[in-house]
Amino acid sequence: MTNLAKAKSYKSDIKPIWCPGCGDFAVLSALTKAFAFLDLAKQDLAVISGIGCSSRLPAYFSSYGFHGIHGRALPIASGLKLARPELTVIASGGDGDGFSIGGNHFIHACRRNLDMTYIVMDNEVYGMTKGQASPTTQPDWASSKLTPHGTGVRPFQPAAIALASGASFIARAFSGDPNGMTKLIIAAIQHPGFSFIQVLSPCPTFRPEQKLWKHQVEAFPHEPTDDPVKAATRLYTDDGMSSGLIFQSNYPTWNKPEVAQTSVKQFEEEFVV
Amino acid sequence: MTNLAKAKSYKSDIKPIWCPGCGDFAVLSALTKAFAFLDLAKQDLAVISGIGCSSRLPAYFSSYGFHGIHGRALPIASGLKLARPELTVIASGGDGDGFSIGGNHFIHACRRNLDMTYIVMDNEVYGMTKGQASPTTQPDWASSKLTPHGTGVRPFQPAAIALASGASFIARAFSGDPNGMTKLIIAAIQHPGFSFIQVLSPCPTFRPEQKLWKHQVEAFPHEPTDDPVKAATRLYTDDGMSSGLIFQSNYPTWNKPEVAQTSVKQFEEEFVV
Amino acid sequence: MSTQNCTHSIAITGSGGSGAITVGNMLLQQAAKNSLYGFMRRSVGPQIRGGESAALLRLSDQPVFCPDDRFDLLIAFDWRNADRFALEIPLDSQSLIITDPASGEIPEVIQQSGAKIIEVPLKKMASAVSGGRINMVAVGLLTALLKMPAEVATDIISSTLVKKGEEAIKSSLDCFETGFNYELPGKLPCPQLMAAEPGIRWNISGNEAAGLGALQGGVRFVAAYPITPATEVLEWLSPRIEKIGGTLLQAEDELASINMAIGASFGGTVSMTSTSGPGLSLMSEGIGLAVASEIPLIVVNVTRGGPSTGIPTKSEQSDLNIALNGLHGDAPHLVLAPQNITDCIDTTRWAVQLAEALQTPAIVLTDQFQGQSRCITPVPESPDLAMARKVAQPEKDKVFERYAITESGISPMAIPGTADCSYTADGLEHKPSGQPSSIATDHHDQLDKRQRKLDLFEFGEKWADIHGDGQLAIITWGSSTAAVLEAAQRLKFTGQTVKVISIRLLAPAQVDSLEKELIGVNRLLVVEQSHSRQFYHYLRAHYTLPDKVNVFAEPGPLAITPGTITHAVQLLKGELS
Amino acid sequence: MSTQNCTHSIAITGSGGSGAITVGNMLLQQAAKNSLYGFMRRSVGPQIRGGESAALLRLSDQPVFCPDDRFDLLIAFDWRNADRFALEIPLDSQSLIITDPASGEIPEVIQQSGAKIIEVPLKKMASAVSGGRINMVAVGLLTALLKMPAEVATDIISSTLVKKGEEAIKSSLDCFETGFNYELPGKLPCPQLMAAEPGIRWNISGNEAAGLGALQGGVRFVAAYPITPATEVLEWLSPRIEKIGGTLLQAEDELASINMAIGASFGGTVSMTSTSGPGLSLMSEGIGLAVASEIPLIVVNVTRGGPSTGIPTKSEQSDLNIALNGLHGDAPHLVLAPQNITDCIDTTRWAVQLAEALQTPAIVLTDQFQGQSRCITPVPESPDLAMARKVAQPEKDKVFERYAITESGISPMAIPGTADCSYTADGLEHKPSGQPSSIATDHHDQLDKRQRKLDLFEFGEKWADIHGDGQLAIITWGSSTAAVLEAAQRLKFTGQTVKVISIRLLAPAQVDSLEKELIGVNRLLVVEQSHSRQFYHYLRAHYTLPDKVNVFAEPGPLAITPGTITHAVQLLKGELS
Ligand SMILES: Cc1ncc(C[n+]2csc(CCOP(=O)(O)OP(=O)(O)O)c2C)c(N)n1
Ligand SMILES: Cc1ncc(C[n+]2csc(CCOP(=O)(O)OP(=O)(O)O)c2C)c(N)n1
Ligand code: SF4
Ligand code: SF4
Ligand SMILES: [Mg+2]
Ligand SMILES: [Mg+2]
Repeated sequence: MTNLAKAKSYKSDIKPIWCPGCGDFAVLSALTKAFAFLDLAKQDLAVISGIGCSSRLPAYFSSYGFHGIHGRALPIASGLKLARPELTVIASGGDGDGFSIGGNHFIHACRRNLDMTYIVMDNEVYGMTKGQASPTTQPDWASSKLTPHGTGVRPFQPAAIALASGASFIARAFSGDPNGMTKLIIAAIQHPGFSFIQVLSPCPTFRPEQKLWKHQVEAFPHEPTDDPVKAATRLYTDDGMSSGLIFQSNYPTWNKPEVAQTSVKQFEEEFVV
Repeated sequence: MTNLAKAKSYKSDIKPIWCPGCGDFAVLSALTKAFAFLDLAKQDLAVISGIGCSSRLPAYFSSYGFHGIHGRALPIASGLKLARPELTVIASGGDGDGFSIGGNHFIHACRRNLDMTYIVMDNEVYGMTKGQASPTTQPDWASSKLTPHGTGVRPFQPAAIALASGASFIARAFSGDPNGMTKLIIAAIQHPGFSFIQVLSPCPTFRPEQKLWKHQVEAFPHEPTDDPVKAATRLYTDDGMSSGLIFQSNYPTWNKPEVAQTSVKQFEEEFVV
Repeated sequence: MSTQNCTHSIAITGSGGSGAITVGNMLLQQAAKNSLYGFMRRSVGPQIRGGESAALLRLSDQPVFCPDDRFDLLIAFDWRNADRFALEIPLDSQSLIITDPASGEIPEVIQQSGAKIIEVPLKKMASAVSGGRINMVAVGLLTALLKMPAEVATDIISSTLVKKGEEAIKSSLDCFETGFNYELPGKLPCPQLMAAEPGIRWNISGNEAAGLGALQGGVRFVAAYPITPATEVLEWLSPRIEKIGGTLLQAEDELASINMAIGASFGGTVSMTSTSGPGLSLMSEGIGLAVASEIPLIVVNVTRGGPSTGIPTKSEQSDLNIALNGLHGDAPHLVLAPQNITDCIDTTRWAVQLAEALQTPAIVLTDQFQGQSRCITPVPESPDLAMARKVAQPEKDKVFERYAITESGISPMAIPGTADCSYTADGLEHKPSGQPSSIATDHHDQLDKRQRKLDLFEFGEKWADIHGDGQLAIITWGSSTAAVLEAAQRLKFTGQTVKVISIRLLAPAQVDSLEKELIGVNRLLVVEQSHSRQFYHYLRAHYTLPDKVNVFAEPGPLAITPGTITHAVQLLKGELS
Repeated sequence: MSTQNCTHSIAITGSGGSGAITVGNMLLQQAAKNSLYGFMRRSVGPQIRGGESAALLRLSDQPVFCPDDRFDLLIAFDWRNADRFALEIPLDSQSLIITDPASGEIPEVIQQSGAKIIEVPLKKMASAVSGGRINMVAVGLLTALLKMPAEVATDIISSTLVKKGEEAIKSSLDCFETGFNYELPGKLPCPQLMAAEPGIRWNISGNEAAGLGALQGGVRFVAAYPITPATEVLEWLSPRIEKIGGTLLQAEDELASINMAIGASFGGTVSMTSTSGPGLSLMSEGIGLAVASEIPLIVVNVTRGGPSTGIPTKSEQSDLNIALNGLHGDAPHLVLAPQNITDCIDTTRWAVQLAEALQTPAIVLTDQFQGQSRCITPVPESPDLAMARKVAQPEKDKVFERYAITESGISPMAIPGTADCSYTADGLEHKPSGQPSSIATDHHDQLDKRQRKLDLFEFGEKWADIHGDGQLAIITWGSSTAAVLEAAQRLKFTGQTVKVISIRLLAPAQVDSLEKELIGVNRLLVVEQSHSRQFYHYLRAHYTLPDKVNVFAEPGPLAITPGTITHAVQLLKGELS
């Protein structure tokens, strides 16, 4: 089996509902390539998401998946990983799902550092509900009726928040650079701990101007660092349009404590007066 | 009226339920002093909170107040401020309320930059529910039955998160230094935009070791900055035990757009075919 | 409505970009201009863009608020994913299908209907015009088929396309003409619609109507989070509320939006939020806080198919349970339901007034079927005046007690800025002053008071709409009402009388009023759009019903139509005789 | 239980740090060791620490699960905030009050009772012992008063204080002796308790019991967020579950905890969470997802006073509405309620088994009254075996369909790691494969299936507990059951028979089973602890009840006592005759 054929074997036969040109197609395909490269067994792989265009992702794989509720991809994925540490767990979704309604789980998942990968397809818009501003939308974007003068609010900085929250692997990918993205996904899955990848994934339908991203995104001019101060400095001076691995560190991951095992019967004895 | 008598006039006659020695007493009194200094009219002042020991605060003032639900102090305060911009709005609560269940509102309130003040009484524990770990608890604190081996998770960094979220005023106060705290509160209320003060406020009941804080807390060795890179650098190298104003910047606050006014009748006309 | 409706039901389908919806909208406008009425639903596939969509239109000489049981005409621009529509467009041997042979074979599910097929070379006709589009050809065809004047149609085309420029208008008009002049080998299986009384008509959707009712009621603060099918309520409100001094804010989530509305209302500003099932679930805790702290606000819930994420684009009446009983603790509040698109104005306005008067949250239960459909209606009656919030002022020698025990159950509510009335609102149980208390007597006093204010309030006649009379009554609520009323009208036409009771005020239950209406009724048919018979169980829980009760409960996503109800009634009558 | 209970009710009160609760706990243990039974509630003031607290104890020669109507004895270490307790400790002229004249005057509310006052110089007696504490003097006094052997008491003191060191034990024993030998000028107004059948006794709280039942049922994953009065469920589980291979995680909030439980259960691990009203509200959306995606899990809800934050430390049965009807859409699920402290074990275990068998969430409705009280009981019967989840394996030549339409309504559920059975779980409506669908037939098929699996399941005898017989029946649920059963026993003693039906399985409603039990019943008394008669409305909604139904519905925070129920029955009987 060539690698490409193998990658394809991770796809289900459900046709994506995505619009032509949607950046999410590239994410789907990069993930299958990464799975193929890592030679993951389908049945030991689970892709979890919330709700949104991007969150439709799981059904397009032939692995296990969970298309959950809006904003809760990370708790569902965390529960699964805690219960079944041997599985490869990928959480996924959109910028609205992950940073707006799901923002709290994002910061706490970064802290908790379970060994899983979180991929946010960031199109700076709510695609599924037909084009409202998301936390990453520029303040002057006025094309949504809900924010006719723009949001007036400075955008959410996913990588900087992840860093401040204590994430141990922070990267930015671009769906216009599928090979780069595949490499980052491989590294993320291999990283022991919580790996966060913000994927710049254009929404040609509600943000046609994002077609220009292919001229704007450039590789991060730095090597990845494990120094949060350095990473912060870079992130606070970055325009949010550079891709690559930003930060990687060997923070301890959350682990089940090692304790001597007993039985429920033993606990019953404790009630005897 | 002496300043102290005036400060006292902001207190209600309800006796706090707090334990003797609780750090929150000092916060209550520093707030009244700040109100007196700023000569705020009681009726134009509203103190909003969530649920927790610290969140009992509002009823202890003679101003308006709202003791809401767990984690939602900021949305309630934001709604009030949006509807009644002329009021002075103080949101308040604990580290559990603000950083655990309320974490999402915290990061979005920082971004939104409404002109209000948020005071978190951080005792690194859930006091009200009798002593569980909070996001700011050290990973090796093992005195809660819910985390008998400690949380194993690196603590939430309130100031760093606030900075990454785009807060425009970030300070850390200590309830063992009531004068310093009063000054910071005055500056926070005066600051046009969202002002965040993390108050190190010991819980002698569930964290008796915090009695040592008075020997540990020191003034920040730097002048406040308006440069996020500088602030980040300092925060990532700080031990979380220094007090003072860390960051202040003149980010734009969320404002009602100026638009020509009309009447509901006009909107009805739009439906005419 | 005393005579049988004369209506035409027309479905226009096509895959994304084919402009089927535009055709529907233009016909709807023509109806209005030609002194007719109309109703239009949209049905879309799961694709965000480029998927199939259908305009499901019904034109009539009387106001209509629901689809018919069948379609007279289907005009299909292509047959892609037609199976996804088939159930929504019932055709029979009387129906016509207009299709272009160039779009391939007609799918089996459609052919089965036995409808008469008329082949029209739509593509060819359109491509004969430079920049021509088949949907404009269709407008022409349909205008002619419906015997509506060409001038009205061309005016509408020109004004609709004004932003697209001269050239687009020109080619559209040319297409229109081609269609209009095409000799169709067939005609509609029903008489021509005769213009009804002339006069100004509105073209409005239920979501817009709910927005308008809210503003009429006095709403000046909205915080909300987008969700299908409620987003249009917000989209309508957002650019408008700021023009009357109000604010709409897109919040980070529903927890934020409900609590922001609470904060704003605490501040004295009439407040609302709007959402659908999943969002309503997230708001439960906040709504409970509003009950306990006695903060007025309204939640417009545009119900979609459930449970969970369910079917976001389709309708159902299955959020009744959560609206009535979804709060923890004993938490009396208001639940209201508009009965059709225009009633979304009145019921929402009334909900605001009640919430304000009673200092408690009101949930307005509308749904996708009402919310996202449009209708042509006469100009609605002028609204009542907005009921102003009773705001407390300090009284001499009296300490202000926010939660004072009063006879009416309504306590004085002061708003920030009022001197000598300051208080702390609380969701913890409290004394009359607001101070937290866990003492039994305080708890009982406040529970009694919060219940009493709802029990004693005079809600007047609007609690339900009652139509007709008879020993057989149909009881229903919300958007099912339109089909029930039309069924009753049809039955009347065949000499059978039924009484229709449609409840607008679902909570608090108006026990005496309903039981009075049930005097003389010996058979009851309950009609609702849910699987688990939520309305029926609600009725049983609160009212004494006649001995014989039948239930017509169908979940979404298909609309309830008049014929299914007349059929259910016939069955009952058969059983009776 | 065939004879009238012989019980002693004793209240021990004092402000923070006085050790009143310790006294209660020690007496409870003595009861167990002396072959008696007992029940103890705690009541605490709003202060976090240093506030007043009371141990409300009842000792008996039979298992007891509720307080009596009155107290035989109040021993008060001081009178601070006594008014906050007054309503919880009903005294009468038969009662004794033991107090130290040094703690000041007895408050008016207490004196009013007419109870006999015995002054004992508690402080003086304690201070005569180096390091002496009055609560240990009280243990001595009470042990003597109750005629319980000193050796048992001193053993308990020694073992309880073992961590405090030799000196503490010594001074406590000295205090005990002083108290034990004190000549009290009065005795208890009831006969001495005679030891019941000897045997091993358990000392357990309802929250511990629920934790134990969960583990017995197979729970191996818990995610939760602390909340009064549910936290002890988690505190009991946390250090234990890890010792049997499981995990408990304190989540960032309730939204996270319910969804983590869903994720873990999807992974094949039996999962639960525990919360109280405000948390349950926040979990609604997640529970709905579990319904739609057919994920088993249990939610142990320890109800407290509502609405909103309400009265966190006190009990109520007012989360019934939200548990039954708090989900949006048509969302059939399980609701169960334990009937007393030990039944928390069995009902929780059964809930786990049912949830697993039926692939749906089960809400276990317990409350503060059960959860935070302790009782002395015989060793509960050995549990059924944990029902194992039916996990699907690939079948030859068959494509795995997670949501296949089956006759039983139960679809095959595979868990990750199983080859050739992979699927995507979905809260969107779906086809049997799991693929999202908005087509009517798919929606109806899945709605039918999710309902059918509950309708067809054989729940067996445990759906309710039925006691006695008679034309008058009392129907109740959950923690109200104990008082009702004791009332029935008292009535029987006076020759009056009533039938008691206590429903354990609240949803799905067991219509046939209940209606069968109601044959021959012509008068029904509904007993529940809520203000808005939630249980009564639920019964009306789902069951055909006798014509004459009376309702005894009282909100918290005061416990429902047997006497209030016998009184209600007397009133009914009076009316009847
Ligand atoms: C609780 C809840 N609130 C709101 C929604 C409606 N909703 C569905 S997807 C979505 C936003 C999607 O945006 P994003 O996560 O950025 O994904 P995208 O569609 O852009 O890929 C919203 C608001 C919902 N399904 N559930
Ligand atoms: C929705 C909800 N979940 C949980 C609780 C229980 N609860 C009350 S206060 C609290 C934590 C308080 O901790 P913190 O905010 O740090 O305040 P502190 O008591 O330490 O001042 C919790 C978990 C609640 N009231 N509501
Ligand atoms: S709307 Fe945007 S995000 Fe959604 S599928 Fe289309 S292009 Fe992709
Ligand atoms: S428990 Fe801790 S935080 Fe709460 S009042 Fe006591 S000292 Fe303060
Ligand atoms: Mg997006
Ligand atoms: Mg705290």
